[in-house]
Amino acid sequence: MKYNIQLQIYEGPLDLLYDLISKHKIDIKDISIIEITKQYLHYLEMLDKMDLEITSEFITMASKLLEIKSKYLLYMQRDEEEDPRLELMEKLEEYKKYKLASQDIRENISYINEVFYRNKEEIIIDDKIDLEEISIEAIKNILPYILKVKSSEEESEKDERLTKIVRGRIISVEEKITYIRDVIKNKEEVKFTNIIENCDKDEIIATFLSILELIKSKEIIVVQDLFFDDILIKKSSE
Amino acid sequence: MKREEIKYIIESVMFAYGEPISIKELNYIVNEELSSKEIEFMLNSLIDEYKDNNRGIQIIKLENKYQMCTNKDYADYIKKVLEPKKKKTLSQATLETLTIIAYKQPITKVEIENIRGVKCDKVLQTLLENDLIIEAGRLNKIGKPIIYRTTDEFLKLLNIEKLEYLPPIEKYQDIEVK
Amino acid sequence: MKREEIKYIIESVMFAYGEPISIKELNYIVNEELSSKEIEFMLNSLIDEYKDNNRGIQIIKLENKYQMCTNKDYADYIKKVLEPKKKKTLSQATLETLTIIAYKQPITKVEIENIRGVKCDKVLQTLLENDLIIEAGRLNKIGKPIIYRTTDEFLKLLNIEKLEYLPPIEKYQDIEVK
Repeated sequence: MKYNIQLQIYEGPLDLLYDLISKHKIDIKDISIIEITKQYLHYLEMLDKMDLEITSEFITMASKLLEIKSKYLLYMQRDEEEDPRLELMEKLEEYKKYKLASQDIRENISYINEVFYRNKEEIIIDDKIDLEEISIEAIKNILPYILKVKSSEEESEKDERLTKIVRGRIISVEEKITYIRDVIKNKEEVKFTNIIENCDKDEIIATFLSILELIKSKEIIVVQDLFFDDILIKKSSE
Repeated sequence: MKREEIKYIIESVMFAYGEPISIKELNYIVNEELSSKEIEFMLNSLIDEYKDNNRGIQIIKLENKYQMCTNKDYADYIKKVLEPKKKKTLSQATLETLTIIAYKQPITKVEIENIRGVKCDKVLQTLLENDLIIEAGRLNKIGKPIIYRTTDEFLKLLNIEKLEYLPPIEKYQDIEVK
Repeated sequence: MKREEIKYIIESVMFAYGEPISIKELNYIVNEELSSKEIEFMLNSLIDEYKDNNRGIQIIKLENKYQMCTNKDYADYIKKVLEPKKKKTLSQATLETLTIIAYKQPITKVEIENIRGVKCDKVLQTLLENDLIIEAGRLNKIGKPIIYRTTDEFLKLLNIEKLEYLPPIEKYQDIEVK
């Protein structure tokens, strides 16, 4: 049984580094590269354990940190070279400014309009409509453009969060229900292992949930002879 | 509440609402404890102020409702500003409006205008004349706004039997129709 | 043309146009033979007249443009007739990107990504769709990268008149990380 660990999701490697620095009150101007590298890698490991995909940006930063760390150890012994931490420290300083500024901006945003405006009059160049221009095809073409104006707003933010957590294709149970219905339409029965062939873990979970749904709606019945035996899915005779 | 304030509340409401509005409705919005007579008095004083100074904004009376509009003496200037940069044909504007009505019906003019970002009086007129939409009643709120629906004529034009046969909206991830 | 008349032509034009408009555009519409200074003077006298009387209609300034809107003191009354448009809450990523563009504009995608250390395509899309930024041309270098700027909509979101009213970015330089 896995515990539900709340793992903070970061916007990117700099966001993560920034947070580590602030949590441990490390001075950006004299960053402890050994400590920060250790903690950074530790976080990536946790992500891995949670089965969250780690994006290439995080990995690039990890290798960069290791590189800086090894250069730094050499730098400590000699003294004439440029501090290898410099570039990273500058980047973090720069990122910090905008991160802090964005917090101020967030506080100053007025989320509800207290002021109202007027819509402009629409001026049109001709006086006739051409009914031939109105067709399903034409509607399909303008649909994304028109309705986006209003409603994409709430949606896109939700999307963003989801992709951050899942970072991959989102498989809906509905999709899988349709798929299973299709499969059993033509066959009397089908094995669970057959319908999850080539599926990744998320898809298998979605498939399993959709089977539970279909049992509930009495569209299918399932048979399993022994524990851990293959599950046989049959069309319900009702 | 001071009298001047009432006058300017009326001004702000008429500006933002844009549609014809009755004394009774203004009364409800401003302060129900005042009498209609009092609201009418303040509204008339606003109307006179606009008229006497030949201001850019005027208020006209239509039946028993009032609406804010521009002063017709300045029409030539306004035509200059409304000259659009990107010109739309009536057919394009019609198709846009019709699509919004088709998916969001029943819907009022104000709602359509908020989606399109422009006033739609003319386009709605054209759609009504061509029997592509009908006035399907009125909402029981201020202004008693007319609600619009598409007609069978519209379905015929598209060669479909039911509204459900319109292209599904879920396909476009970003769209949410309530 | 009398001075009062110019003022009221401006009033009618701004009412009909609805969107932000510049002095230069007003100058062109009202009378090209007048100087911009003169137009600006009349516009300011109109703005003061609205403000001093706390009228229902006000004119706000956004960078070098002006727009007619309602007085926020009367918002509660208007809300009885109209739904206020709720602004979207921005995610941290969106907000960070917007902040970087606000301070460093004009700026390209690559420059933003260098500061944030992550890809920003999706976030930029969201900002564009919400009219908070615009594509303001392309840099004349390899790949002709698009440059981004914030919009009037961004100023309205923050309730500020100009970008200069943002706190100076140096302010954040020396803040100890909490």
